[in-house]
Amino acid sequence: APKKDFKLAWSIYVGWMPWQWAAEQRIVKKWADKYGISIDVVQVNDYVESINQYTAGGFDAVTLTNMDGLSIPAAGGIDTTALLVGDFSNGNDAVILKDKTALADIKGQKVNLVEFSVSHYLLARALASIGLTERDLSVVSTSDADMVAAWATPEVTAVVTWNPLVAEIIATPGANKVFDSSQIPGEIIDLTAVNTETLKDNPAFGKALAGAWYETMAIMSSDTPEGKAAREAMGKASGTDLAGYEAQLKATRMFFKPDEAAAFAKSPEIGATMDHVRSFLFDHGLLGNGADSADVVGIELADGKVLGDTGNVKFRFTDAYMADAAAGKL
Amino acid sequence: MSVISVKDVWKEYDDRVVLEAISLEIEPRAFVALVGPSGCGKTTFLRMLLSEERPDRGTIAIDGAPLPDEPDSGRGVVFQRYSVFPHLTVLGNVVLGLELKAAPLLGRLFGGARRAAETEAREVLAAVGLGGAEAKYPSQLSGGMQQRLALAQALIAKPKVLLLDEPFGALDPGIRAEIHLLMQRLWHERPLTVVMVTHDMSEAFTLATRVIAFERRRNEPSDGGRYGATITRDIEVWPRRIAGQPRPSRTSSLPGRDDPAPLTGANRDDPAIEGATP
Amino acid sequence: MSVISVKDVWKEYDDRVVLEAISLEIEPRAFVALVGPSGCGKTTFLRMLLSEERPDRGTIAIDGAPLPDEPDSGRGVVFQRYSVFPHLTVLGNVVLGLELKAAPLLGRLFGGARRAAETEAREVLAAVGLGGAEAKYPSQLSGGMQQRLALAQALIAKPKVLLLDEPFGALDPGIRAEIHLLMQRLWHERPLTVVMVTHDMSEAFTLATRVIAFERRRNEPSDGGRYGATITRDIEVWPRRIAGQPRPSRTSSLPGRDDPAPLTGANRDDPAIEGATP
Amino acid sequence: MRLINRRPNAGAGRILALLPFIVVLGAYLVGSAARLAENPNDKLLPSLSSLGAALQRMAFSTDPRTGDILMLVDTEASLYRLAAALAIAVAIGLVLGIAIGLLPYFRAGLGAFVAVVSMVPPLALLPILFITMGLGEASKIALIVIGVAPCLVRDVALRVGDLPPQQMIKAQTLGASTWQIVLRVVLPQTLPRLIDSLRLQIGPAWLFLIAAEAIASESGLGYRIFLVRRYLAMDVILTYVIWITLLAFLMDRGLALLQRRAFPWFAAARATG
Amino acid sequence: MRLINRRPNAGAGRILALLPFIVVLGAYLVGSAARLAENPNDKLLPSLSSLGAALQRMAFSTDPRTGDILMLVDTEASLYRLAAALAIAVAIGLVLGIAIGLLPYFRAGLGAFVAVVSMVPPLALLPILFITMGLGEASKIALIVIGVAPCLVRDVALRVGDLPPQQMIKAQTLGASTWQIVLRVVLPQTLPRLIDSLRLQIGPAWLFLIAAEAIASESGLGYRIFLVRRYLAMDVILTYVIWITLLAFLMDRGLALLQRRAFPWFAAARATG
Ligand SMILES: Nc1ncnc2c1ncn2[C@@H]1O[C@H](COP(=O)(O)OP(=O)(O)OP(=O)(O)O)[C@@H](O)[C@H]1O
Ligand SMILES: Nc1ncnc2c1ncn2[C@@H]1O[C@H](COP(=O)(O)OP(=O)(O)OP(=O)(O)O)[C@@H](O)[C@H]1O
Ligand SMILES: [Mg+2]
Ligand SMILES: [Mg+2]
Repeated sequence: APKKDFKLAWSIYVGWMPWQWAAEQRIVKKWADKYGISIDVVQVNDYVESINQYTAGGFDAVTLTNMDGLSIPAAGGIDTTALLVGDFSNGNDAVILKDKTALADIKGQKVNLVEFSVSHYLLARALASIGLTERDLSVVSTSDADMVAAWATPEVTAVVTWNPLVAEIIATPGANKVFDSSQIPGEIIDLTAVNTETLKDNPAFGKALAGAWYETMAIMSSDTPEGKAAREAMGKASGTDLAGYEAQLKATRMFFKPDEAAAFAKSPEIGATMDHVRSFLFDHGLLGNGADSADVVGIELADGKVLGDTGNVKFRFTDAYMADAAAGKL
Repeated sequence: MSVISVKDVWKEYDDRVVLEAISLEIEPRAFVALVGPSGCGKTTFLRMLLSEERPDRGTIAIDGAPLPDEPDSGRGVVFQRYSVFPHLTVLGNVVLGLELKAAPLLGRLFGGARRAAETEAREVLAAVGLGGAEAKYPSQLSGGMQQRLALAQALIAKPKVLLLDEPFGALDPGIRAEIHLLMQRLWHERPLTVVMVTHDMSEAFTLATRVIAFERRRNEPSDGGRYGATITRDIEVWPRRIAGQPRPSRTSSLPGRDDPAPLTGANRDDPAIEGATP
Repeated sequence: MSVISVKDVWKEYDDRVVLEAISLEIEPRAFVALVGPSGCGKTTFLRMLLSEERPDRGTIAIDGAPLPDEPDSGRGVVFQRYSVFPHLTVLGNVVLGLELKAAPLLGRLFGGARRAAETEAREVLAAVGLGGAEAKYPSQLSGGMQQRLALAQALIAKPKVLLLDEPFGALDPGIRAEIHLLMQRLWHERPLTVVMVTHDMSEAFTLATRVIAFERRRNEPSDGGRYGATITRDIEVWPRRIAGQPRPSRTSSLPGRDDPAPLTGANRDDPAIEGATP
Repeated sequence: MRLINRRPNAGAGRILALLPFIVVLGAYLVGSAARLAENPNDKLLPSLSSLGAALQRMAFSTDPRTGDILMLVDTEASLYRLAAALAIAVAIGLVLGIAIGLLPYFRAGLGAFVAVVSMVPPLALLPILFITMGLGEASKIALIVIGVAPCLVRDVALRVGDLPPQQMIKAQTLGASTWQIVLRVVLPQTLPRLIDSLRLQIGPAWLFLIAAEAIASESGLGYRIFLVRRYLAMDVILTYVIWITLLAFLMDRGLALLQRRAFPWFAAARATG
Repeated sequence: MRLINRRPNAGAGRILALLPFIVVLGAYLVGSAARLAENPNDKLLPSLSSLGAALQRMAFSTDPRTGDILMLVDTEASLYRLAAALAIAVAIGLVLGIAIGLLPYFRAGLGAFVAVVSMVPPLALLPILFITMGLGEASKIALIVIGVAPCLVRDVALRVGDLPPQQMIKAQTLGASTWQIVLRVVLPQTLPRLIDSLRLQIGPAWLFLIAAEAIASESGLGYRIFLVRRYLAMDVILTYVIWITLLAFLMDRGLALLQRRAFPWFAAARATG
């Protein structure tokens, strides 16, 4: 139904920090005003909680990864559209071993990671790349907030995690990155997703978000004092400093330009990635308990093709808003 | 016309008969002392007079009307302990009775009404010898003073019947002698019918117009609790005491009987309130 | 040679003198009753005899030697309440004294040693009239039985001195009469010097060989607590009582004085233990 | 009659006791039905049948991945941690509590310290705990112990201090040493009181257990709840919450029963103060 | 002399009280020095000077990004939540506790329910709470209320039930209605006892606050701790932990003082039972 007031939930992660900065700088408000709506940008510390809240209907939009978008809201019956493709992880997620240098050494170890998260997915992909499976090791679920402390204990010898934790862990002696997301480029995608129905009824919401996002992108990517100040502020807000934040940005393939983002969203690789993702989710029982195959939840790609059940499309990619931004039509 | 009439009252707890066939007429302004061994049901009987318990059989009537369902301000009570409210001052404890009556919603009086109530309360306090202690809390009073306060508190509600359950049982003998005098004076001065439970025979005979003994006549273990206590003696105290006609000579000579009164100093009732004039 | 000799003892609390210049010689096997108004320092004096408190001035000696620093098994004690251990059975309470002496490490006896201790304990229990109640817990006993138990417990440690702080103050008069008889018998039978605090003059004169009164002679508020209580009377009871030479006629006639004994049933001390033979 | 004097009879009492449970259940069912009508895939308030299915899946069938009955494995892991932690906390509570409550030197030395320590938020100390004790069982047990023991120590100390001083005097006149007083007078009277304190700490203990398991674990009731939160599997979460509540309730009742059985003298002694 | 009879004098008592604090501080310094000698960048046990620097940074300089003093902002946010939650919990505790403790009908109806509810692990309910109440202040406050109120209700009910029945009879013989008994007899005697219960709940309240702030918040002491935990910034965490401990300790003392001041009759009444 058409409405005026919208809420976006975001959580602290390198690729989503711009939302907070945009809200603080009143860029979001500027664009919302332009479309005669209001957008409330809400920080949620706990990433999973932000998605749960979105799924339960507390928010109209949320920042999440492609994988969690499929497993939580989409599998929960909330039709979700990936409005903006912000970036993909290009080294931000990594498999790290203590005192070992080869990925194959992971065999037989206990691996600490946030279970069922993109780290878990990364591990599965890493294992697949050398012909191992999860049966060759054991997974210990560990909260991301405590991953660094966990690494400092002697019995933890292998972790899979994301930045800034990767940077903290790599900085300790004996830590070796043996696999990272740059080896599966484009598979861990950070999105700003919107409830499909809300978006259909209120395209202005999507437009305002896209406009605010790309204005922010332009500023933060610029090599001006203003850009540097923006990055510094984002770093501070995420609990680190400019250098730390820029190091994280290096491992992130940010789509600062809307045309790049639109092109990526339309690319056929997305289809391949989502196929990997849904079979991972299905294998781990994350597509719902009644699921008898990975096809239960339909995924519509930007070109209109559908993976899985066409009668139950709940997760959609689109390049429409990014293309509009690129064309200056917002 | 009799104020309290008890007719063939039985009381059981858990199939054990505690009281059996109690019948009793108590005249207006009588002072009845109830004695008997521990556990024979004296307190239980008093609780029935208070409507805290209901007889299993028989009836109790006051002024011809059956007892109300629950305690009310027609029957005042003083227990051995816990009769006064620890969170209220001496004055507050007594004023409370007036406040509850006058302010159904807040239970509190303000301004002139409160001052009037306080004046009335001070009079009662003075009558029980607690003038000067109005601002203290009960815990600052000696045991004897606490029981005086409990009396004052009960009296301000102007009950027709005053029920006392070993009110002076926890007091030192000397203090007990003093409060006996007070109790007699109050009974003479106010239109009260008093029923007092006590363990102490001398207390019973010092104060009462009539001493009633409860006792379990059959007490073999093989009975299995089928028999309760009943009235075994009903003694009119002689020479007869008549409410409103105090005979100073006899009453004041009695306390000496079991009290070390000659040994006690002036203030012994009251180490906590030195300086106040009781 | 005197068993307890108290010389010019003073005691202050917070700059308030409680006891002042107490001097006293107590002969062996005396039975001293300490009376006096509430708060005059009777308990304080007893606590000093027990080494629980130390005099501020003066000395206390037993058999010529200064008092030990802390309570020991030479001096037994019975308080008004809390004298027995609620978590031990009657037998356990009495055996405890033997166990503590014989088993420094575990405080427990096993096997034959325990059986021997139990036999000894049963004898003492029988002596105080608690035969048959060995397996009960104190909370299942009446107040009078609890104090008998406290006596038994104190006696099994074979103290030379027995200190009693209002041991029977919380008991019903009838029960008190019975326990008075017991107390006298124990004093006659065992080599005990007894110091008993009491409020009850008749109790003092019923039991003691000597009655000592503490009193504060100067008690004006203006004193500001500069004067404490001291010995104001020291009465040799007449006819003289001599330990080990009971005179049945006098002792058994006394309890009637303030007790409603004629009214009490056989088992009144003990509603909880019906069927047991005390 | 005044409300204060009105008593429901036994039958009415039983119905009244059930009433709030029925109301809560009813409210849940209505809410669930409403949400499911809107979105049949809604996960937030699953229907009773989904709850039943979750129970069936978790408690009565083996997990295809591990071959275990998950709820059984989780329950075992959690109860083991809880039992170990409570045992340690009880030992600490008894030793320190009796020392502080009974011995003036210990009271002077440790009283204030324990009061301050009991105010430290244990969750915030987790990193230190992990690094010193590792990620394994030890740190989880330690978190519970740290969360629960200071309260037990304080409680035991208070209750030991409340024992009538007459008892200590009496014991000394029977010739008892300090050690014998601890062993024969204080300890046995402290144990039933400790059970009271322990009952109060069951709630917090579960809390710390869940918090610890949420952070690093491979099994356990808290682990499972936080794991399935990742896909909003409220059917499993609610099943587990009810199960935990039941377990906690049974532990509470069990301790109450133990107290009554093992210390028959205590109820009466407590009543008479 | 037996240990039980030995008392430190005032001076020794004060030294003894300080001793454990000094020992803990010493142990920390030794551990910290050892770790820093091995790895000067070690973050786990920062030196005193880094702690001082963290304090300076958080408490005495403004954050360049927001222009706020972070520790002040965090403290305000947390204390506001805590105060609001405790106020609500106290209100619930009083109303339900008095009703259950005093009125047989309420006891029959709610006694068992409250006993069961107090066993529900609130942390496990967090997801439901956030979803039903949103992510704002409401859900954080609600978590604390849910965690704390059942205990308060139970406690208040117990303590109301412990009031001598003679008082209720006495009040009735003075003509009091149930409402007047609540107002003039029960409530004023319950308030000081409520403070006792509340003091026991301060620890759990902080726990729930920290847990709630960790999940969804933009300021608050718990929020900051979880934010910097990702970087293992123990200097900030320890500073905050000490600060929280101090705040909790002050709240505890403050309540004790309030009890003594506002209810002068209570200490004596409690002592005499
Ligand atoms: N509410 C009750 N439920 C069960 N039994 C009760 C109850 N109240 C009293 N009794 C029993 O009834 C008997 C009489 O008790 P009551 O308190 O009336 O005796 P009493 O004569 O007042 O004794 P005391 O002199 O010790 O006060 C006792 O055996 C007691 O155990
Ligand atoms: N530990 C203490 N600290 C301060 N004052 C005390 C202490 N013990 C007793 N007192 C005071 O010393 C005085 C004497 O007390 P004590 O208990 O010895 O009196 P008592 O004669 O035994 O009185 P009662 O007959 O009431 O038992 C009282 O005024 C009491 O308040
Ligand atoms: Mg009675
Ligand atoms: Mg005394």
